[in-house]
Amino acid sequence: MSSGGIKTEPFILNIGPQHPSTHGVFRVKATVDGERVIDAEMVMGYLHRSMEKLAEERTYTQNIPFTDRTDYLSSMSNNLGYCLAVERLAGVDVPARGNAIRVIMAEFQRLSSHSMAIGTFVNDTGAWQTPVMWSLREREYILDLFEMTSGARLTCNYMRIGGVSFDLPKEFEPAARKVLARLKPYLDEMEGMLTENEIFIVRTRNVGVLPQELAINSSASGPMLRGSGVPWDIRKAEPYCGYEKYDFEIPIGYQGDSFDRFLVRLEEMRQSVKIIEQALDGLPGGPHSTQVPLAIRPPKGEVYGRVESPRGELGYYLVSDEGPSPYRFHIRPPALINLSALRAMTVGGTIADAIVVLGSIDIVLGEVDR
Amino acid sequence: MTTLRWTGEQVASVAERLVPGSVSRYDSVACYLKPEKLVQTMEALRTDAETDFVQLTSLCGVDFWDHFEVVYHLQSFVKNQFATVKTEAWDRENTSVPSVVPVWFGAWMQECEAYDLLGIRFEGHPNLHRIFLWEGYPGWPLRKDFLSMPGGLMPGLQEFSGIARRVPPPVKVVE
Amino acid sequence: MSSLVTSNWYDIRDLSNISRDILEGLANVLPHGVVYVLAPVLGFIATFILVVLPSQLIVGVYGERKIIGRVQSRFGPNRVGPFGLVQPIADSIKLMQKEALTPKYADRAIMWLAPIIFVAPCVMLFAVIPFGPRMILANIPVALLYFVAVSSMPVLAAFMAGWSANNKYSLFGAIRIISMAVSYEVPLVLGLLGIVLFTQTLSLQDMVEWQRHYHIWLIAAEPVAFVLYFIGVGVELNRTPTDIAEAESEIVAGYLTEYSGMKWGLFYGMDIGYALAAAAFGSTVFLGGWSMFGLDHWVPPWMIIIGKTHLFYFLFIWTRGTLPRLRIDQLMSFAWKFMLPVALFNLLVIATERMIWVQNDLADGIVYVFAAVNIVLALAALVFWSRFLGYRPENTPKKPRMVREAGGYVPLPTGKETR
Amino acid sequence: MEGFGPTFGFYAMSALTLVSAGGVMLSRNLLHAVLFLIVTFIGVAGFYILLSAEFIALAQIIIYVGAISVLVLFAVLLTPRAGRDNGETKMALPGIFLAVCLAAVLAFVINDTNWATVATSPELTASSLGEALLDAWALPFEMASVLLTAALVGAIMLVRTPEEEAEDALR
Repeated sequence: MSSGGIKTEPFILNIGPQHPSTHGVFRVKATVDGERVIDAEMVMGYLHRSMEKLAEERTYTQNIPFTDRTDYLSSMSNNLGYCLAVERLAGVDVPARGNAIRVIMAEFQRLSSHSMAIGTFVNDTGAWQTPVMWSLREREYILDLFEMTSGARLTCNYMRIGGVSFDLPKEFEPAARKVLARLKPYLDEMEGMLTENEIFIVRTRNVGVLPQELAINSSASGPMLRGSGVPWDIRKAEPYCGYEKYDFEIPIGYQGDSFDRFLVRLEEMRQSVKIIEQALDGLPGGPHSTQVPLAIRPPKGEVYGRVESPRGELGYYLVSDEGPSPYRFHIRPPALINLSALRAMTVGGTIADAIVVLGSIDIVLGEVDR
Repeated sequence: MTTLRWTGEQVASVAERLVPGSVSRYDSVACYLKPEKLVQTMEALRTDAETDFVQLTSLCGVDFWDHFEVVYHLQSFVKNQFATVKTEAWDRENTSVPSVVPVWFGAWMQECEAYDLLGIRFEGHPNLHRIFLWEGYPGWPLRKDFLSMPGGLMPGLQEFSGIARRVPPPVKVVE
Repeated sequence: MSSLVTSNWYDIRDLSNISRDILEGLANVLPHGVVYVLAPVLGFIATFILVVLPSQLIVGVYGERKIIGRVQSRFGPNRVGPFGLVQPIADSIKLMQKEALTPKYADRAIMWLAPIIFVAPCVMLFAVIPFGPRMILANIPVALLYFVAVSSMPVLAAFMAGWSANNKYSLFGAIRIISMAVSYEVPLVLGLLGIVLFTQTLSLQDMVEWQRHYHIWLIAAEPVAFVLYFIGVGVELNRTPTDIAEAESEIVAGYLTEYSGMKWGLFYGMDIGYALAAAAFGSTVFLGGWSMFGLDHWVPPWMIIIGKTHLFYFLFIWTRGTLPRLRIDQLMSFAWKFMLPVALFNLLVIATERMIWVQNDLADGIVYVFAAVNIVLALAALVFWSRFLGYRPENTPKKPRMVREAGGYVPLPTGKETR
Repeated sequence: MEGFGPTFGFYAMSALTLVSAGGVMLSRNLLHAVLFLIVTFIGVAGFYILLSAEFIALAQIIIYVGAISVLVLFAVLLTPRAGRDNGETKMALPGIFLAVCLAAVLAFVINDTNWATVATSPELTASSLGEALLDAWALPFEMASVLLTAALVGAIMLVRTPEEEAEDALR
C-alpha cells in the first residue's frame, strides 16, 4: 500500500445465465477490476437440444422444422439454407417463381431480424425500451406477412426441398408493398433517432473494436465481418436463388466497432427493401415448387451449402449415405462463431461496454446452443 | 461471379507442392491431409498467395464407425474461392487430431464443440473443454454408437442413476 | 357565487367556499332533499381532489407509464378501471402481498432500514415547497439549503440498500450511486448559488416573489443554472439517461437487485416521489413557482404549481423515453470537465452582473438585459467549451461505406479522424 | 432554551448523539460504525437547530452527512476486508490513553468555561455569516482553503502509482 498506490482486488462477476441483456440463457464469467473487465469466459449450453443428433434419425423433409428452432428469429433463412444444401446434394432444381418467393421471404426475414437486433442493441446501451418497441411494431407487420403465406409467425417451416410449401396468396403482394412503404419512414426515423444521438454514439463508438485481421481469423461473418471493413456477402460472392439478378450493395464499416455494426445492419435493411421491391416487380409465374419425393434419398456424398443469414454465414454440412435421413447433419452457426472474438472485444472495457458488445454481436441462443 | 469451389485434386496438388508429403489421399470434393503435417499445411494454405485461405469457415467432425473425419471448410475473400480439407483419426478410444487454433483463431469454439459432442481431442488446443454439456457427461452424443453403449437405450444409465442417488453436498457456510 | 370571481385564490380552503357557494345556489332553485344528496357527492369529489390528486405518486406512476407507453407506440395501462387509472393501486396491492425476501447472508437490519430511510426525506422535501402565498408548511429562511441537505439523504439509503444485500450487482449499484452523487452535487449547488446571488435570498417563497416582482422567470435569467439543475438532479434521481446505479441492462437492478415486495415498492414509489419533489423545486425556483404572470389571481396558485411540476416531470419522462444511458466514466468526466467549469463561469458572470446592478443602482428593467446577455453567454459557453473539449459531431460518419462487389479488402480510412 | 419543547429536544438530541457515538466505537462492523457516525452528525445538526442556527445546521448536514460520510464510505469500500472486526487491534492501549488524555482536557475546559448564556441570540443568518467570512475573517478563511487545496494535491501525490509517475516523467 505504501508505494504501490491503491491496491485493488479483482473479483468474478457472473453475467447471466439469468440477466436482462444476455438475450437468453448465456453466461459470461467476467473477472472485473472495479468497473473494468480484465477477463471474460463464456459459458453456454443451457439451451442445448442436440439438434444434430436428432436430425440423423429423421428424413430430410422432417428436418426442416428443426432448422426453424435453431435461430428462431430468422427461421426463413434457416429453412432456406438447409433446403439449398439438400437440393445441392440431391441435384434438385427450383422453379423461377419458387426462387423469387424464397428471396422475398429471406429478405423479409432479414428485415425483421435486423430490426429486432437493432432494437435490442439500443436497449442494451440503456435506452428505456423505446427502440425495441418500435422495432417490434415493424416486425409485427412482417410477421403478419409470414402468417399470411406460411400460417406461422415465428417458426415458419415454409421452404421445402425443391421450392416452397405454398404459393403466395393473392393478397400478399399489395400487403407486402404496404409493409415496405411503412418500413422506409421507420428506417429514416430510427436512423434520425440513433445516428444523431450523441449519447448513443459515445456509447458505441470505439467500443468493442474488432480489427480486420482478427475478424477474418476468428471466422466472423455477416455484419461482424462487414463492420470490420471486409466486403463479404454470400449473396454477392456465391449467389443463390438468383440473387445475381438483383441490384443491391454491400455496406461496410470503418473500423469495426459496435457503431459500425449498427450502421451496417441499418443499411442492410434498406438494401433488403430494395431487393424485395425488385423481386416483387419481377415476380415470375409458373409453379412454386418442383415435385420431390417426400422421403428423398440423395446420392452418396457430402455437401456444404451456405446462405447469408441475418447473423452471417449459415452453413449446413450434410453427409448422405443414400439413406432417407442424413448421415451427418452439421450446422455452422454464425451466432456461436461470431462469439469467438467476444473475449478480445470485451477485455479492457467496462462492464457496460461488455454488454454493448454482446448486443452488437446479435446472438440468438437457440442457434448458439442448438 | 460465384465462388470457385476447389476439387480435392486441386487442393491436393497445391498442398503437396507447399508441404511435400502432407496429402494422404483425395477425392472429388475434399483433400485428406495427414494429421502429423496438418498444422504446417494449413498454415501454408493460409499464407500462400495462390490459395489465400484466410478464413476457416466451418469445422466439424464426422463419425464413420471405424474412423473419424474432421472436416475443414476454408475460404478466401480476395480470390473468392472455397476448399474442403479433411483429416482422419482412426483410434476410437483416444481419438485425437492436431488443433488448428494456432492457424485460425476461429477454430477455438468449433473444436470445443467437436470435442464435446464427438469426443475428438484436439492436441494443442489452449482450452479444450465441453462447451454445451457439463464436464463428466457420460459418452459423446454425436457418436454413432452413443445409443448402443453399455446400459441399453438409456445412455450411461449407471452414471445417471448414481448422480440421481447422490446426496447433495451440504451448503458451505462462509463466515 | 360571489367568491368564485375573486382575486384571493390563495388557499385550499377556497375549495370549501366553492362548494358552499354551489350548494347555496342550488338550494335556491332545487328542493331541499336534492341538495342533501348533492352535498356528499360534492364532498366526495372535493376529497378526491384534495387527497387523491395531491398524492402525486399515483398520478406520477400512472402518468409515467402512460406517457412512456405513448412514446413507445403502445397503450400503457388500460385494463384496471377506466383508462387503467386504478392500475397503480392494483400494483401496490400486488406488491404488498408479495413476500419481501431477504438473502441469507444479507445485513438484515440495514436491509430493512434502507427503504424506511429512503422514504422519510421525500416527505420532508415537500415541506418547504410553496404552493401559494400562504400555502407553505415550513417557510424557513434557508429553504434552498434545506432542500439540498435533505436530498442528499436518499443517496445514503440507496448505498445502505446496495451494500447490505451482499450481492455483487447491488454493490456495483451502491458504489455507482455514491460516486455519481458526490460528483453531481458540486455543479448542481454551484448552479443554485448563482440563483441565490441574483435573488439575494435562500427562501423559496422569496424567490417566487422575486420572480413575480420582476416579471421574469429565473430560467430565462439564468439558463445555465437551469441546465445544470436539470442534468444534476436527473443524475441524483437516477433518471435515464443517467440511471447508471440501477442500469437494468448492465447490473440487473443495481442496488435494488435483492429487493422484492413492498420493500422494493417503497423504493420505486419514492423514486417518483423524489422526481416530483425535484420537479416541484425546479418549477418553484426556475419556472416562477405558483405565480404565472397574473394568472394566479384567477386560478388557484396550487393548481399552477402542480401543473408546472407535472410539466417539469414530463421532461424527465421524455428524456427517459428517448435517450440511451451514459457510461459511468463518461458521466464522471462530464461532471468534472464540462459542468464544473461551466458552472464556475456562470457564477462569475452572475456575480459580475449583480455587482453592476448594485453599484450603479440600476432600474428593474436591467434584469431583461441581463437575461438576454445570459442566454447568449450560455449558448456561447456551451458551444465553446464542448468544442474545446474535443466534441466534433461532424467527424462521426452517419452512413456506412457501400461496395458493389464482394471480395477483397477495403482499407480502413486514414487521415480523417473518426472518434 | 426555555420551555418544555427545547428542553425535550435537547435531551432527545443528546441521547441520539451519545448513543450513536457509542455505536461508532462499539460496533464490530466497520460499515455500521460509519452509519452510526452519520446519525451522530445528524444529532449535532439538531443541536444547531435548537440554537436557532439553521444555516449552520443545514451546512452541517450537507457537508458532513452528504459529503464527508460519503467519502468515508468510499474509503471503507476501498479497504480490503472491510467486514472485519475493528476491535482487535494493537492500537487499543494507545487509543485508550489518548481518549483519557482528551477527556481530561475536555473536563478541564468544561470546568473552566463561563457558561453564562447571553439573553439575545446572535444573528446567525446566511448573510451575516457571509459577511463575517469574507470581510472580517477573510484571511483565515482563504488560508484554510489553501490548506485544503494543498491537502488535496498531497493526497493525489500519495496514491499515484510508480507507473503513473514514470509516465509523467516522460512527458
